[in-house]
Amino acid sequence: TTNSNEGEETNGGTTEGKTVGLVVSTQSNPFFVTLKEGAEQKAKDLGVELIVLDSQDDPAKEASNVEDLITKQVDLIIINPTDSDAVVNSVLAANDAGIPVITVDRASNGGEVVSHIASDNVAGGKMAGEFIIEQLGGNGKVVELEGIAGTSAARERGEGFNAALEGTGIEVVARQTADFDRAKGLDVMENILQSQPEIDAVFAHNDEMALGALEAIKASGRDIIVVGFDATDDAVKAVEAGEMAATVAQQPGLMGEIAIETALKVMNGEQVEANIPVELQLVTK
Amino acid sequence: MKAKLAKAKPFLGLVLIVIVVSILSPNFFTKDNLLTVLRQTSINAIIAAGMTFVILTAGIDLSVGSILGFSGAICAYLLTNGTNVILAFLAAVLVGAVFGLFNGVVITKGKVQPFIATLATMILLRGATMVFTNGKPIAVKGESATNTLRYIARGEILGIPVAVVMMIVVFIICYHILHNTKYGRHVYAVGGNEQAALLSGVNTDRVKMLAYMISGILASIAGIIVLSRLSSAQPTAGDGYELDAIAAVVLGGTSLAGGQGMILGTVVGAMIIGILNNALNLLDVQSYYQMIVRAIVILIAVLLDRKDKNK
Amino acid sequence: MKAKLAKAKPFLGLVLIVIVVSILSPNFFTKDNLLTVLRQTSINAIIAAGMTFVILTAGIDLSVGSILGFSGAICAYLLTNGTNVILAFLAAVLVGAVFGLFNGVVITKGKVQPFIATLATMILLRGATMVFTNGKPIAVKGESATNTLRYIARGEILGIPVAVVMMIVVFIICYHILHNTKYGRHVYAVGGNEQAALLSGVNTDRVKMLAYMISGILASIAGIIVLSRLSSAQPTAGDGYELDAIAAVVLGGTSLAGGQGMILGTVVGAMIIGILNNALNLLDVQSYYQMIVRAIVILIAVLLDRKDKNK
Amino acid sequence: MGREILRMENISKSFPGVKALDDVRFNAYEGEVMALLGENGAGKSTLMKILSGVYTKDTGKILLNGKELEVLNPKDAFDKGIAIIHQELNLVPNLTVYENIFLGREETTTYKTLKKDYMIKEAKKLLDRLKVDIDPTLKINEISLAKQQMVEIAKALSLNTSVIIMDEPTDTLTDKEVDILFDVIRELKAEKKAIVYISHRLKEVFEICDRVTVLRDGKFIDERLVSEIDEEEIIKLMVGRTLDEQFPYLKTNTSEFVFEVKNLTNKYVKNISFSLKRGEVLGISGLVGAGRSELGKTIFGLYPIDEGEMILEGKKVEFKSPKEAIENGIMYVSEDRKSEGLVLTMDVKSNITLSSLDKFKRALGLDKKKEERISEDYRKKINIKTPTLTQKVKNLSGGNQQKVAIAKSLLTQPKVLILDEPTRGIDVGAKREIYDLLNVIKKEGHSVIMISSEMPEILGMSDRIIVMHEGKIKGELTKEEATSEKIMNYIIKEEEDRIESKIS
Ligand SMILES: Nc1ncnc2c1ncn2[C@@H]1O[C@H](COP(=O)(O)OP(=O)(O)OP(=O)(O)O)[C@@H](O)[C@H]1O
Ligand SMILES: Nc1ncnc2c1ncn2[C@@H]1O[C@H](COP(=O)(O)OP(=O)(O)OP(=O)(O)O)[C@@H](O)[C@H]1O
Ligand SMILES: O[C@@H]1[C@H](O)[C@H](O)CO[C@H]1O
Ligand SMILES: [Mg+2]
Ligand SMILES: [Mg+2]
Repeated sequence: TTNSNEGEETNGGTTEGKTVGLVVSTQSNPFFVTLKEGAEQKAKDLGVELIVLDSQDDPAKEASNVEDLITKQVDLIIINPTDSDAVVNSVLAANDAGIPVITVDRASNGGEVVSHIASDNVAGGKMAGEFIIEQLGGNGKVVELEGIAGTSAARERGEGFNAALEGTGIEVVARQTADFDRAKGLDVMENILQSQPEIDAVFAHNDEMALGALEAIKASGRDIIVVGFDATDDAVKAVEAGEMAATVAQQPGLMGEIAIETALKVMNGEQVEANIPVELQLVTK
Repeated sequence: MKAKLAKAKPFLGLVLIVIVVSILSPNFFTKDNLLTVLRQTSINAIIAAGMTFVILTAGIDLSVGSILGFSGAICAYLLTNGTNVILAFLAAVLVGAVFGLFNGVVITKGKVQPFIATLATMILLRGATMVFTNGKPIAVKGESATNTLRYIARGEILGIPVAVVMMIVVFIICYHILHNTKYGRHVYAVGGNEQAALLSGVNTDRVKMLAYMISGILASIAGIIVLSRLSSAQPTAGDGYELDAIAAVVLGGTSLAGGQGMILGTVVGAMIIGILNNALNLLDVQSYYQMIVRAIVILIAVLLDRKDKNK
Repeated sequence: MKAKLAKAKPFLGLVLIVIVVSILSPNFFTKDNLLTVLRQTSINAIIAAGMTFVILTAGIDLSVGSILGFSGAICAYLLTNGTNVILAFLAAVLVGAVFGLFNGVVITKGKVQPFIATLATMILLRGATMVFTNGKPIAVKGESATNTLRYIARGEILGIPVAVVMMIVVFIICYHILHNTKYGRHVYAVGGNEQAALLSGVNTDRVKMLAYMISGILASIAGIIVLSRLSSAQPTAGDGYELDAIAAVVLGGTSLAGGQGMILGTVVGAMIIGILNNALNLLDVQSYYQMIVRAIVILIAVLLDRKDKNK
Repeated sequence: MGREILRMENISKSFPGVKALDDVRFNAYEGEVMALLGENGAGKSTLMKILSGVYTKDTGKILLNGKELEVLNPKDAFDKGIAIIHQELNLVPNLTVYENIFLGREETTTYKTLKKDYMIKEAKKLLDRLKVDIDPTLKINEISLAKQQMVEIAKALSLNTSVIIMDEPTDTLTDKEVDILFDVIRELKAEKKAIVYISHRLKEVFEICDRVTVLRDGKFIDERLVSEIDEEEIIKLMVGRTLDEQFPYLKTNTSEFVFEVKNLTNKYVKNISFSLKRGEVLGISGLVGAGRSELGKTIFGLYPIDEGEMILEGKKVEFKSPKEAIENGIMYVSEDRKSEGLVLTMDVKSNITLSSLDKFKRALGLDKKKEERISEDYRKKINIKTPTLTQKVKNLSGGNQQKVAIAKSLLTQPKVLILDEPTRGIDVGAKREIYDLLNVIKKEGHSVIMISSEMPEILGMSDRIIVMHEGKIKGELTKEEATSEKIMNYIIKEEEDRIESKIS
């Protein structure tokens, strides 16, 4: 199991009157809620004023949010982009206004970013793939439940996962989207169970879908390995209960914490790493 | 009722879809799969049943998805805190009724257009659900609670899934109300010509308020089914469901202008949507192409219906 | 026009919001921020302008978000492949016009309810965008293209952001069409009483087809602005925008029943939505509570309007 | 003399820009019919809407059987014994006849389910009393306007109230139904009901009413016994001056044919042939359901033609839509102004110019000044009573709405104008004005096809008369030959033939 605390205390310098803006891609997904909470907690501990804005998964809304933070003349902006390309203009706008930018979870493909804090989605997908290969002994039939079409997370996790399976005896018998949504994960899995007599494992691009699929599999009474992504509380419990085989932990809370710490350093004029990786971990029983 | 179902709007479309899918996928026309489709459809169908009342009065209810989410969250919270299952369910339904009534009051007494009024409720309740759940799912705990939920999700009555039985009961009641009671008559009258209904002594405000209340109640019942299917209340549960429900109603031949339509058409409309979703999964159509196929099938279904009508 | 703006529906609500926000947030009533709000609002406002035509004919257009996304993708693709900027923009607008017309034809010739017809187009084009972009954003490359896009996103004409100028031009043209041309008169007539319009010699089908075409064209223009703001075409761009656009129109006092309303009301409606979004950010209202506040403010705005009317 | 049942005193009511009623009083008596007369816009309907709970009065009081009462809403009105047949139809188009008749007071069983069969039976009885042959299970939008009106009457009668208000009930009816209605009214009188009867057909007033109350410009003018007054005096009370001859027939001497219809056949009409001379008014008479409106609409391009042809000024024409018909100089004014004639949500000016916007086109947009000027001309010419040209049409009185519809058609300057029940709901003065307009049209060398169920109008204004029955032409009469008996003979003969063939 993982625990997501312990970023080393960085103190000193004045936090007095400093305001940091955090633009999160969505607040309707537990993953990002946890990320935000990590940041909030850390900001409180360090006495930084934090403004959190929600982009509702819409890059245009994200651009507006960044504009509004520029208007508010915050001291630093942390962006968790909805999309790496779409965020570039916002980063540039912040650059123009002389406000430093830190990105979390997803990178920006342009502009000046002082630090990027993330785990690698492609690597995570690969990790899940390798776990399944190992569990199935290199042979078998798997189902891939994809995230919302067109999102970077869906794309990159799929990419890593499929790259891992390449050249093995594992075949993806169904690849369907369930929009990162638990209820849809259940429906789609039910349907796939009807059409596929043989399924050995399921990889879902996030835990929400994995948990939905799990309900369907439990009801069918079939024996199928389920691997998710995110390590949300519910998923970790399911892993502990032996219902889910594994989930790839991105430690969103830790990402949020590190983001604030890094922000503080930047505001205090300290040097920071351009890339701060957050360990991916495979959570298994 | 059977004859009427055949008269229901895109019936031909439904039959065609069933035939085509049965040919394409050997897994489709099996008892198990058909029950799966029905179980999946039950949620949208129940919401759409309520939506039918609202649309018949020439209104619209965008808040159903949020009502579903909010009442599900309340219910999960109560269950997790050990409240008796029946009480928790009643609380959920009460939430649906209250916010349905709220819609109705804003629309009739506040004279706000239904679209705006229910849009406001939709946003309001989604926000309330987020605040209430803190953006995270509430997993239901407790033996008796989880057992009851499992029964709704997976149990059967005479071989028919419980959720499907609930759906059938809802439709029988709605059919009865719309076609055999005074209130049903008034729903049609208000949608057909509100002025005439008013001048005939129909309490048009009351008719509309009740319609929104019915819609809210059925949305919350759908919320209980969603909750039981997942054993947990998702903060985003029901998001976007209003579109599917409205689509089922309109696909079923009910006019958004009000006054014209049938609840049986709604069944057909919901079935078309449900079967499509199931079939596209069974046929493992790639997700991008699913959208295209879905759009085309919907268009063909309504156009077929129209041709049928012109004869 | 000024007097009419004051008559426009929830004008009082807008004024009140501006006053309250100005008091609460010192950053709000500054030239820079007001221009920011306008720039942010321009996208929704332009879509809503087209939606006003459609709603005035008693229709609805759910496909605007997908048209925005698809035409943006086409435009980005062409730009990235070195097509001349003007041509790429024209292609985008053509896409909007073609699919708008497609909606119009299905609705008038196919006699399909607007809700269903445009829902199908919405799903269809979202799928097409996914297939076309392979689900990945298309980042625009090339000096001249990026420069032009940057100009639209960040440039100014006489101190006013380009996107805002575009919005103003769109509204002046739409106002002119609706209030000073034969076509505009026919739009109102068709929405007010289609049969009477037909018997008065109005080519009602043509009027409706054009309305959907205008809506499509304006959605694609909004698509160009979104594209330029992001320098990249997102496969999901525009998702859900139809709701904001419809809300702006209806908030602006235009009746979904058709025939009644004003394009100036739409400006006010879009402004209310835009200012709210901006203000809630400036006031650092937490995202979940933002929804609740937004809902309540919308309700108050329409209710104020109503009270105002009753006097 | 009947006992006074109803008394309204000092009633005033204002709408924005209009004082519709100004200190009006009004009585109704047991077993009597009180006519309520006045020009279009005089305030008749408004007064009755106050009485029936549709509008709330600004001032004044209402006494029923000597007791003061407040009428809160329509339901309250009929609960307290006041029923009304509104001037405009108020039926739900998608509900059936019986459902409409029982709307708001459906009969239910102890289990709260509808007693459908019972209500159908009762509806049938009510309709039988009105001697109309309507299947109670048909939807309202499947029956003709006249039959809809009979349904409205049946609905009001079924309430069994002590006061029954009829606001222009005969407006959409032909003589046959009017006679039936009068029989029913006589029965109601015998049952000691008080009846309020609004009409612009003064002949009817003398036939069925006992007293008249006259309003002018929202003010009470007088209450008189019918037996003590004559038509001329009533008109004088209504209009404030005397009118000369009601039908100012103008003979034109032309022989040139402008429009010919040959063997026109479609879903609605069979084998219709006639020709129309320049400057001629061709009247079309017939019973309700004769297919006259359908003939008009078929010519107008609204319904497809299966067989036959139309020749306009020597050229064969075919219209795929009303737009094409209008462009070719043929215009049709619907009998149903509310659902086909006007866009009620638009203002007076926009309705008048709706069919002729090309006339106001200029480089960029419309010439609104010119539009205003010309609309104003028409407003004056046919005396449309409205506070401004920008008033919404739905706020005009019924008769004034009709005038707007006619103004719209005149503005297109048609070669052939088809008027379907053109004076429906129009007051005596305005009727006269419209007849004068007919003469102007004739003089300008244009022609009119006038569909009308009002026999005097047909006889008084037509150069020639065609009689239709069941979609076919049954006879043609010149002005000189025509009498109401001859017209009825054509129809009755048909009816008898039909009944005979049914029996055999
Ligand atoms: N809802 C309304 N809003 C504004 N003005 C109105 C409204 N209803 C009636 N009026 C005005 O009140 C006056 C009286 O109208 P009313 O309908 O009572 O006339 P009427 O005597 O019944 O005429 P008609 O013979 O044409 O039916 C008219 O000037 C009319 O325009
Ligand atoms: N909507 C409809 N659907 C089916 N039949 C209709 C419809 N409207 C009219 N009809 C039928 O068409 C025929 C002619 O209609 P209508 O009564 O309008 O004729 P008319 O001679 O113009 O009578 P009037 O103008 O006096 O009412 C009738 O048999 C009528 O029942
Ligand atoms: O990384 C996140 C989370 O996995 C979430 O569950 C879906 O969106 C992705 O971008
Ligand atoms: Mg009247
Ligand atoms: Mg007729």
